Amino acid sequence: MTKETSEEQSLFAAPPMGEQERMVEAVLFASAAPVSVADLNARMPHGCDAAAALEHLRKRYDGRGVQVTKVGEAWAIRTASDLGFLMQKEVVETRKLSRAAIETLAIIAYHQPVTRAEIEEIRGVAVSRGTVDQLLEMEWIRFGRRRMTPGRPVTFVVTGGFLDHFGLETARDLPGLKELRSAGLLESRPPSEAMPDPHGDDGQPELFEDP
Amino acid sequence: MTKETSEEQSLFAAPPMGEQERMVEAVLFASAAPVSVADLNARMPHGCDAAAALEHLRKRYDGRGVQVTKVGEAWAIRTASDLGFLMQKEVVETRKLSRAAIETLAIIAYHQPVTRAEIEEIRGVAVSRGTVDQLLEMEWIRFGRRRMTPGRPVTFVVTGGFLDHFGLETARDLPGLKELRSAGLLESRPPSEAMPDPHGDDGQPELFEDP
Amino acid sequence: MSDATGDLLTAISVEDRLVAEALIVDVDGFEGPLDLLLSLSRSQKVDLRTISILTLARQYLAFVNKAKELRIELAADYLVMATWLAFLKSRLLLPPDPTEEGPSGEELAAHLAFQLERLQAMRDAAARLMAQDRLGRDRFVRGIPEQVERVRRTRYTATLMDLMQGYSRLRTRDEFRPYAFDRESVFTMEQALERMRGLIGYAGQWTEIEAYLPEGWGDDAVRWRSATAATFAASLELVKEGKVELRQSDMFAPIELRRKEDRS
Repeated sequence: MTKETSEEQSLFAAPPMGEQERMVEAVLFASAAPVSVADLNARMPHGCDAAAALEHLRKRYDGRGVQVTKVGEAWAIRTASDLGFLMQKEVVETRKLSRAAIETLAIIAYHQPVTRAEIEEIRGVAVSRGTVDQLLEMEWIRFGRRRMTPGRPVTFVVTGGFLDHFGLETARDLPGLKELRSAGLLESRPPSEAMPDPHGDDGQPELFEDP
Repeated sequence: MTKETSEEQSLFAAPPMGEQERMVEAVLFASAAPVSVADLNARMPHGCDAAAALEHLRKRYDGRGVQVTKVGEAWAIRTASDLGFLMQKEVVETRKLSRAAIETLAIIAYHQPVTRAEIEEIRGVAVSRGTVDQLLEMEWIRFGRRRMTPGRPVTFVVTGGFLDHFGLETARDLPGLKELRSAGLLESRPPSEAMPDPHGDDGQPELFEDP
Repeated sequence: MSDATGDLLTAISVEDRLVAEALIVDVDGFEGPLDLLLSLSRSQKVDLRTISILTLARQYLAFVNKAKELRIELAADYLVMATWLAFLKSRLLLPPDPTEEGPSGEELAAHLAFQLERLQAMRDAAARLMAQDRLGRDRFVRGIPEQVERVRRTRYTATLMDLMQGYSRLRTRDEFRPYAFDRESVFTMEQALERMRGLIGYAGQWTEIEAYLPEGWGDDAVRWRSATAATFAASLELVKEGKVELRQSDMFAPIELRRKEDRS
């Protein structure tokens, strides 16, 4: 639908913004998984503007016991993190991740898209199949585009589920990302080495792919 | 705990009511089952008054997309009943009306008001209840006046919705047999003169009732 | 113990030997040589950027030797790293050979320092990531999610054409019968031919073919048209048979017919 028709239709049909806000509220409350703006628009009556309603709703829940949070391109309601102590009953014991899995996850998150060889280069040891499988199974990582280098190796990127779990809006919000980048620690070579262009032909495309 | 000690402790320890409300909100949101006031009090810090916080929360959600509702002796957050439609994803399938339904509809349109017996006489077969129900449900036909004959049978007439759908101003705009013939819609040779004009005086009472 | 081993051991400082001994107990706890190097580097208590790779190499080699001394099996990659560090150590200690190709000892050392710093940075990042407000620990999802119900709704439709066709079908069903030509007003060529064969013998003179129309067919326009056509067609047939001649004096003038004289 083009912007024009959406506006045109909204003149006739779209419910008032307050109603749209209620609808977004109901849908987000009902869903355990984040809901995309497109999905919201599809479920709401014709002419609704879910993105605008979300903005209103987010403000309304500012400081409340539950929060309207953005997860990638989707939205979800989550309890405020300072109230986690009330939820002892709800804590689901997740499988304890091994140190290898945690490090591999962090490397994927900070270096994505990243190949298995690059992860091994950073950790200095082979990445076991089980570690990658576990992260894939948890839906915290997924396959990204193939690297356009010999052998066309697959890359790994983090998922919306990862962002949701760690309370991040986008992968750019990873803690300490800026510092790591400016320290040159997300490159494959030390900055002091006289490399003409660290982003050049070392096979690493832009740090983050478009979602 | 007596009322006195609870009040005494609240002077020191209980969080402000706004905080308590946040807590109730988070717990109700995250719990897998409705939560009783006793359970809320047990989970909240010492000196909290879950019942009062609940009352505040209930008012806060008044008119919102979700409601704080009592389920038996416990409390839960539920979708506002008027927004239940958002929890349904409608898949609309368009299908052609059955031949029986089209013929029945045509007879009603050309002969209205018409009784079931008359429809059956014209079609030469019994009219199934399902066919009439379907047309009634589609709001293309409705009940007309009862015929003033023995048994006072109900009659059927077409509706404004029918006229809308077929782009007619009145049922009189339906093409007559002669026009159908000239349009090549008749499958066999011209009918004999004995054939009544559908709009003519063929023994029906007033052809069209007032809407 | 051989002399060679003894020489090497004396080259290792007491401090390095203590470090190696402390680590040796934990050899299974390391995730490979890089992890071990990172642990060793902590003994230097300096920023990883200013670490002495030479010291680190010495400590690592001491560790490997100690392990050998204690007959502890080390994985191959630990030994590969030992070989590489021994090479690096020699590069760092000897004056650079201008004929030597490839990166200098300093460059190799810088890269190793970078690798260690990067691994440490990733470990710190992993720890910070795990300390985020996590779902299911600090933040919680809806406890009673509602299922989105899929409702299949069928919408029936029909067009005006469907309606009219349906009605026509009904109203014409009674009159419908198998196709049969209605002969009531039709005079066939066969009939005309039969009639003319009987009359042709008398046609010695030019006669308009209209005269051959059957009786009573000239009044009704439809019957007249049919009879005229059939008679004309029958005349042509007779011409073809060589029985009659036809002539027409002018356009639209009456067509005349007479018996053809038998020449034989």
